[in-house]
Amino acid sequence: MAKTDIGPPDYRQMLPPVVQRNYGRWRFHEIVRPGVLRHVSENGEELYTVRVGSPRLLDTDAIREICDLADRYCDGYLRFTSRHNIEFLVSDQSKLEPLLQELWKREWPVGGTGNSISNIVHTQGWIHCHTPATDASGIVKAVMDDLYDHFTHMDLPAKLRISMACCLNMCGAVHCSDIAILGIHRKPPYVDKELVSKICEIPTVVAACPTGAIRPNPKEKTVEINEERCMYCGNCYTMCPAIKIMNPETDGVAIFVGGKVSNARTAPMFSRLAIPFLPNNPPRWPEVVEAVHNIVQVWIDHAQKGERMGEWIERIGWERFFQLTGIPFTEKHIDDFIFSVPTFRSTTMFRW
Amino acid sequence: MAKTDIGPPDYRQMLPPVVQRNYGRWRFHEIVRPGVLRHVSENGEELYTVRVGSPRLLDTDAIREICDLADRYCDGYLRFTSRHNIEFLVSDQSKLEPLLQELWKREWPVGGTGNSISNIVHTQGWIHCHTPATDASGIVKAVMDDLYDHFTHMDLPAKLRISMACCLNMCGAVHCSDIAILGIHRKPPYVDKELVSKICEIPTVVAACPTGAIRPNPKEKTVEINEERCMYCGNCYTMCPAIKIMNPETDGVAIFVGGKVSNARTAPMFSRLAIPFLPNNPPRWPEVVEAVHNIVQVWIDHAQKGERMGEWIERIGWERFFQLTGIPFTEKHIDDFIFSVPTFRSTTMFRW
Amino acid sequence: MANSKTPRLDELEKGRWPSFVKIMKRAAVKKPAAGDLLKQLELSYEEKVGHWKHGGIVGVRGYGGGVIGRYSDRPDRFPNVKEFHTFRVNQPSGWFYTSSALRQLCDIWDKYGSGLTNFHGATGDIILLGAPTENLQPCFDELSEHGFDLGGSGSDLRTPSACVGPARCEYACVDTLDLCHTITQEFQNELHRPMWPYKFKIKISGCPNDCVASIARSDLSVIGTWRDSIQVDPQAVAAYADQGLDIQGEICGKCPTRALSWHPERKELEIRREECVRCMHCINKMPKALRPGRERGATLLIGGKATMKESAFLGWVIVPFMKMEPPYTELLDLLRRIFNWWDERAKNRERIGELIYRLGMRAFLHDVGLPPVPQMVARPRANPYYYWRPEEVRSNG
Amino acid sequence: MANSKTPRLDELEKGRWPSFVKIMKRAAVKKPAAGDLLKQLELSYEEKVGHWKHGGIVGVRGYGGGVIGRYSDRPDRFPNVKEFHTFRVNQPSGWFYTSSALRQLCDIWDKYGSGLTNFHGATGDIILLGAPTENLQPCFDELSEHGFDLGGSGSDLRTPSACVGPARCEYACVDTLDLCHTITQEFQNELHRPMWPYKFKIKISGCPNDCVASIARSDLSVIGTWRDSIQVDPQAVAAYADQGLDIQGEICGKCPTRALSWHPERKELEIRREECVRCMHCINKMPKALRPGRERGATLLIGGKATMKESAFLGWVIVPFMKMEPPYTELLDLLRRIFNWWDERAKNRERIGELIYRLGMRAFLHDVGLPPVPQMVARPRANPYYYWRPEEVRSNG
Amino acid sequence: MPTIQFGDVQVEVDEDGFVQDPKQWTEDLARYLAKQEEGLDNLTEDHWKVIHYLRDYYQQFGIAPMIRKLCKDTGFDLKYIYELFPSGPAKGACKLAGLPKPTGCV
Amino acid sequence: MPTIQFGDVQVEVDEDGFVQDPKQWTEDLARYLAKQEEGLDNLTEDHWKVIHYLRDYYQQFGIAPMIRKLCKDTGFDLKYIYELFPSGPAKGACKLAGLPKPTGCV
Ligand code: SRM
Ligand code: SRM
Ligand code: SRM
Ligand code: SRM
Ligand code: SF4
Ligand code: SF4
Ligand code: SF4
Ligand code: SF4
Ligand code: SF4
Ligand code: SF4
Ligand code: SF4
Ligand code: SF4
Repeated sequence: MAKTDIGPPDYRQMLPPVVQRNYGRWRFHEIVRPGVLRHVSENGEELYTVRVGSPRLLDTDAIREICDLADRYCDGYLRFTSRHNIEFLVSDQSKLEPLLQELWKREWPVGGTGNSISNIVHTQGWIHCHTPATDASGIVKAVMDDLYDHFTHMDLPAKLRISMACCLNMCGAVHCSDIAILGIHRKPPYVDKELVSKICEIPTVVAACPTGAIRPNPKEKTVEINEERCMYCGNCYTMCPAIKIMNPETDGVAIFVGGKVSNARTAPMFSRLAIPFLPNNPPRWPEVVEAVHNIVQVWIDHAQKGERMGEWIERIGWERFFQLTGIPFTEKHIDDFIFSVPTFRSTTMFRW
Repeated sequence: MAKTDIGPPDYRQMLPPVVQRNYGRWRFHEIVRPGVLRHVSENGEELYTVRVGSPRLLDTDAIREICDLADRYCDGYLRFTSRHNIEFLVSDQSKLEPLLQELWKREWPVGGTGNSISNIVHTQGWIHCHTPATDASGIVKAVMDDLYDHFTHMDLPAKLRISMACCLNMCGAVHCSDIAILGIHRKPPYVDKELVSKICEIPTVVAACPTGAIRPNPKEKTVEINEERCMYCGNCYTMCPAIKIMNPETDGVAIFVGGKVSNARTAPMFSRLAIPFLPNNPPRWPEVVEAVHNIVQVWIDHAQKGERMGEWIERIGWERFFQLTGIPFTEKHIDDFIFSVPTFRSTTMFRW
Repeated sequence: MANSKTPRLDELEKGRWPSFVKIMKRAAVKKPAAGDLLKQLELSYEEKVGHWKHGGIVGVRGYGGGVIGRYSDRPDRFPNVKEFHTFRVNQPSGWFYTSSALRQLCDIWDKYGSGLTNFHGATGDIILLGAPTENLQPCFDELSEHGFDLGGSGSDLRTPSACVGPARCEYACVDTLDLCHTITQEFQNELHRPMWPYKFKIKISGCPNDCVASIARSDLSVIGTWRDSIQVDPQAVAAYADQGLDIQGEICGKCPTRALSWHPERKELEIRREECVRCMHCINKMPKALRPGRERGATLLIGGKATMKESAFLGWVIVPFMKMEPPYTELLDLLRRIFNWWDERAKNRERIGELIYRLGMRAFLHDVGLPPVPQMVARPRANPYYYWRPEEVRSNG
Repeated sequence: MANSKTPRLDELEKGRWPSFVKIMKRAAVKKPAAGDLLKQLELSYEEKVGHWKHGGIVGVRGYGGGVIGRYSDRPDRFPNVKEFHTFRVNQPSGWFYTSSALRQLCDIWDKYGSGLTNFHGATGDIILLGAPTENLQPCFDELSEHGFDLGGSGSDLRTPSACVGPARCEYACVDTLDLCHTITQEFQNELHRPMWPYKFKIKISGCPNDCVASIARSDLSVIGTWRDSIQVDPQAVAAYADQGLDIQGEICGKCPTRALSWHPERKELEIRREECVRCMHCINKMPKALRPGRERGATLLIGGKATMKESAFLGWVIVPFMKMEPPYTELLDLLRRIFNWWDERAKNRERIGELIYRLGMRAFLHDVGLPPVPQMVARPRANPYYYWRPEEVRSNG
Repeated sequence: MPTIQFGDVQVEVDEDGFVQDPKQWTEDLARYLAKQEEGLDNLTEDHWKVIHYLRDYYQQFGIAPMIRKLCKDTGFDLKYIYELFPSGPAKGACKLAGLPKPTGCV
Repeated sequence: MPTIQFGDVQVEVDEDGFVQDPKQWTEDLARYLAKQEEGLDNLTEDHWKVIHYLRDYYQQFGIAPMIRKLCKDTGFDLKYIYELFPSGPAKGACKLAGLPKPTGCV
């Protein structure tokens, strides 16, 4: 039997020698060009990092390809980032240019640093998950194709972080992204009552509902859904296979905007609803691509230097954001969940 | 039988001629000296207003005294303000100085304009109400005696609006005041069970509790209070005479700060807990007087010109407010009611 | 002093602020009720506890509200305040009075009551403090005869109030006094005969300075505002600068949206109209030079209230702009729809703000027929729990 | 193209961003499972709906988590993905690898699985996408033999992760990698054997830039910070100015607390230490001139999570500053108390943030023994509903 | 506590004249209170309809109905109820019906 | 749906081997599953203690107990439960006890 509880490999074995030597002793960095960082340590040693966009879904051949490059240019060391980009760690400056050349030839995009869009954090979608309202990889590919130049150039007012989650579980943690793409359902789930009574824990299903839309029906040992109250989150489905929520006709995508995570300048913020629904239109989701493009472009055109999406919107006001982007404001934008009250406008200050 | 539904007297009959002539045609005003406003109309007419502090509790003799003054100096016209001050409406400038002289002789304080403290909006307390945790008039008198010079001088960084309510019903609407003085209970109410069953509507009592601390006891037709959950608001008492909440030993006063109502510069804000408890110490509540004095003084010493209490605190941060005032921060300051979450600190930005 | 009957209260005769104790003592000379009130209050000061019994439900014929019943819990010691009910008398709009009207009130109150009053109550009424049950009806009859009527109490429309407005303020964007009077007259039945789940308060301020604190203290708050540009008198601006006002620092620097630029060379103040959120700050600081725009009306906000029981709410914008001109039909109609919506759905003692929180702003706006606009929210929802009307989902396929 | 079996997915081979479809196609050549996955995905693209069955509970001996079970709902058409379970393999701290470690993984995965992976999962694990049930145990055995272990899944401690930290970042105020590794090792049992009410996530960032988004994505967020003054290299500041950086506008003007003053005459940057809230902005813009202070440690925040079910929370400060040095006893002890507190009280599937919201921050702090400090709140409560411990009321008399 | 004596029954009432023990209510008591409190010499069918409605509702739910409900279920508008009971539904009708004194919001 | 056949009973199970109709559970079935799924040749007293505890709890509350509760009420620590059921409480013990498949958080 296998050893258990050994834990992950010790990171120390994975660090390139230049890092081991300068661990905790870096002094500053600069962005040499889009996708290339230069870190300088206290004793003057240098480390070049080349950041490469990745689709995240990699086959073993792709990984071996990356390993080959690392062997050739980085003494066999590399890392991945918290947004799933690949980082080649070049300690020998002379190898930088050849690596970039080779990446260019192999069509690996170099970028994602500074005031650019980085990789879209995303999720499984139809590739592997059982609850998605849309696919993840396809939308990400289509959107990144469209925004490609903003990955390889640092021409944005500030960093732009897009995330994508294929259902309300939000494994892509889209809730604090400059732009969030979120798969949503729009119809209350169908309950296979007989099956519920057999294979589901009814109290668990009832407790799962954020809006209290599920009543137990103890007589028939099943549950009933109050369709007026259901907000289609799918949490009951997660708890019970006898509940169906996926619907090819009515599932689709919502766009949230203006979130951020860093504490730089302004506190972290949630992303907020911009577009309640866009249709699922595979393979390239043109409506989603266009909507994201529009928001990014309006931001580029109006934001001040250094202003993240949410900082910009908070400065100009949400009423102006809707006006500038041409996105219609609807009753759906008005919160009616637990913490709704603090989102209401309790002042006469607003723009026309 | 009396006529009903006639409504209040028509305000038009109450307006001095100068107001009737210039109704809606005022062009600007200035504060001639503390307590004296000069309004100038489009056609150049002038109206002097003399604002006089009032204890609000007036006997008919006091009203007649005011009427005499109005007759003598204002052609018989006067008004009261939304904060219960008296305003003499002087249309003849030559009568201004004599009026001020006479007010001075009669010891009516003139002030409350501009960057001063105005009258303390307050409530009935032990004078007339059945639910108070403290008296109102006594505290108001003691605090105003202390802050008197800030009423008659405009020497504050900005307006200072203090309100006082003798129980959580907050008839003084203290919830948006620069400084709020609030009577509070600190022990769960005592339930006279037998009486409850006779004279109270049990469902109403149960529904009254903001924290869900009241369970019906259908067997004995009474109610029970979960003492861990009770926050002593007294709402159950309001609904049911068989519940007792007043307690001479443990009732007292809390201080909230930093609220405002106007939309000038910043949106309206709630007052927030500064001091959870000060004892009921009649007749002059020295602890309360001292606490208010301290807060006002620290504000004066540190605020920028034009900064209301809440604006100042929001600029310097609440952690600094507690530090500067020397008020201890306790678990009570941390919200645990409905909208607690948005009051938590969700950023690493704070001062030490 | 040593054998004063009110040694504690006597302490409150000291100090410079007018003393309510002096006033009560004077009243006590004329009125036994005032005397007993003073003594009962002294007892409260001694024991640190109130001495009024719970509740009391008294009134005058034909009305369900307007009188607050109150009984002493020590009628043995203070027989003259055994019954000590108060009237809420509806004030004239803006709290303007002639001395003769006030004297009339005094005469009536000396006849039937304790001679003590509050000018005014926190809602805005004239409070006549303390009369025995048997005097209620005759006192009311005489008040009514002299043109006074009662204000609200109980689960009804509470007495509306308004800032001084156009009567004496250059900032007024709506005729607060007329509007307040009109609403009060229009809803006399709702004001006098409690019929609703709980109280409903209306307050009207002429501009965003909100001098009646309507946003915090009324279920429906009406606040004057404007849609066009602030009116500027350039000469007067220059004059302020000449007098040494720090326009850059004190005015432009505190404009919440940085809508103002000061050009010291030209002594010119530039206002970017589309950025101005009409906070009043610059106008407040330079009343001789700046005025609200010409296209005036009001913002309506709903739900303001104090802390009990779902916590305090500030009013929420539901109509960013409404013209406010007599006969105010649009507003009165909207009020009726709002009353009705609330009345049909609320639980007992549920303020409208609490009901909207419970059922969702969406439901409220939809049912009373107000279109959603971004001015209603500080920011849109951060959660994905929003409702799709079945017809929408069908059509969106 | 016309008779491609995946005409829809083929569209996603176009465009400049690396194509996952190309990758899947390549894998399909070697692995029937990858081929069937591609075809099933094409079906999803055609029908706009997923084709995986609900749930699946599979695993390896001795562990309760680490494998996500998945079954196709069309095993008739896609027999090779009938069973298509994924491994979550615990990444090394900071996602550093040697090529040989990666190759080893690839070899194992080619042997037992589909050859498809995610580098990485959203929590930070290496995701090995798709293996049949019978391969799970042997695959795990081999992973383990080569030094890899599984990450978390289910109601357990989830795989902690950390930003690159001191390994390559000059801003790191704590040793994120070491801390992450230590925590992971310390709580192996909690990570592999679900025993709690729900998942618990820990993420560690070296400074307030929070490059692992820990404040939004972890139940316990550790963020490096400092207590003393930012370290300034005056020459380097002047150099930035000389190079044309607009220090007044871009740095001082955007400091959230206006803690910075720029004196262009002297080319001097003044930092009012007590006003600085350590947002990192000025340091980010002038990394050659400014550095975090010397007295370093971390701020701890609790409760961060996504939207389900009581809505999303950002982490809440519970410890403004804690020294972070091996063996991290204070932190590990606190973690144990936190786990325990939550485990004893939470309902099924209640994240710790939701539990704290339900029971109140007061209860949490009290029970785990953390003193209340104003740094925990953006602002104090605005309501008067606070609790008095009976002993306090007695002593205050 | 004041009491009222009518016939040979002693009924405890509070200062406002509300019956303290709901069990003591009888139709006679209602008639007596009608005279004493509302100056009504006799109670019409409509009076009884309101009184019985209030009692039934109270017995079923333990609370007095909201005014809207009272009007809807009796079919009387509020003005008419004030005609029937000049002191209004709370102080007038509820008192005659022997319900506990309405509290709170006054 | 796959089925398992043991003796003359046909029992429907899902892909993971969880019994679909809880009513079909018998002690024999548990023994059979123990062998098939966990490789356990015989079930000790402690095994049965856990199994019966799970069934009782499920019958009473309609849900599986939380792990903490399971450990507390059986007196076994989690490590020991993994020794008893190598696949763990959910995949192992619950399955043998014939409970519905634990869902969700995986
Ligand atoms: C490599 C990585 C850490 C890791 O362990 O993997 C990283 C590395 C650096 N970050 Fe970061 N950040 C990384 C994810 C993040 C995230 C997390 C995320 O995006 O999910 C954030 C929070 C984003 C947000 O607020 O929503 C983040 C917010 C920052 C910021 C603050 C940006 C802001 O102004 O709001 C800085 C400062 C700066 O860029 O000036 C920063 C700065 C840096 C520096 C300059 C730090 C340094 O001195 O080495 C590194 C290079 C930045 C660059 O790309 O220009 N890093 N950084 C992550 C790269 C992700 C990627 O592939 O794009
Ligand atoms: C008389 C009165 C209206 C009435 O109908 O009774 C009134 C009258 C004026 N107010 Fe007011 N305000 C009156 C209550 C209020 C209130 C309500 C309250 O305090 O409960 C507020 C909101 C306070 C708050 O935000 O908490 C209020 C916030 C203002 C402001 C905004 C102050 C700020 O900067 O936040 C101004 C503008 C200013 O003073 O520059 C203002 C300005 C004015 C002006 C200058 C308007 C004018 O041009 O005539 C009047 C004289 C102000 C002065 O006293 O210096 N008035 N004013 C009220 C006097 C109350 C008193 O006796 O003190
Ligand atoms: C007289 C007055 C205080 C004063 O000294 O001025 C007053 C006095 C009482 N209020 Fe009030 N309220 C008075 C203005 C207010 C205000 C302020 C306002 O209207 O702007 C508020 C806060 C604003 C609001 O409505 O939210 C207020 C919020 C309450 C509440 C809590 C309501 C809530 O929803 O939170 C109660 C409790 C209740 O209604 O059962 C209450 C209840 C009461 C009662 C009837 C006591 C009770 O529990 O039944 C008090 C009678 C005292 C007495 O014996 O005379 N009173 N009450 C004010 C009315 C005078 C007038 O008509 O002008
Ligand atoms: C694989 C992964 C997405 C990805 O493509 O990267 C993932 C996949 C699933 N997540 Fe997740 N979550 C993943 C990271 C997250 C994150 C992000 C994070 O950890 O930073 C979140 C949001 C942060 C958070 O925890 O709040 C997340 C929030 C959820 C939730 C909602 C939890 C909540 O309290 O709101 C669920 C639902 C549940 O637990 O029942 C969920 C459930 C699921 C399940 C198990 C589906 C389910 O309903 O049972 C998904 C399995 C997909 C599959 O078949 O492979 N997943 N999940 C991520 C884990 C990979 C890894 O270990 O590295
Ligand atoms: S976001 Fe939803 S659909 Fe997507 S991987 Fe997570 S749980 Fe599955
Ligand atoms: S989908 Fe979500 S909101 Fe709808 S019933 Fe299920 S759990 Fe409730
Ligand atoms: S605040 Fe409370 S005690 Fe004071 S008057 Fe209002 S209800 Fe009475
Ligand atoms: S005093 Fe308030 S919190 Fe306490 S039981 Fe009564 S209603 Fe509930
Ligand atoms: S609210 Fe505006 S209009 Fe009314 S008195 Fe105050 S400043 Fe004047
Ligand atoms: S009114 Fe307020 S927002 Fe408008 S310009 Fe003046 S200060 Fe700025
Ligand atoms: S969080 Fe801070 S320490 Fe960690 S990588 Fe980002 S900038 Fe560097
Ligand atoms: S770190 Fe942030 S708060 Fe501190 S001085 Fe720099 S910009 Fe200002």
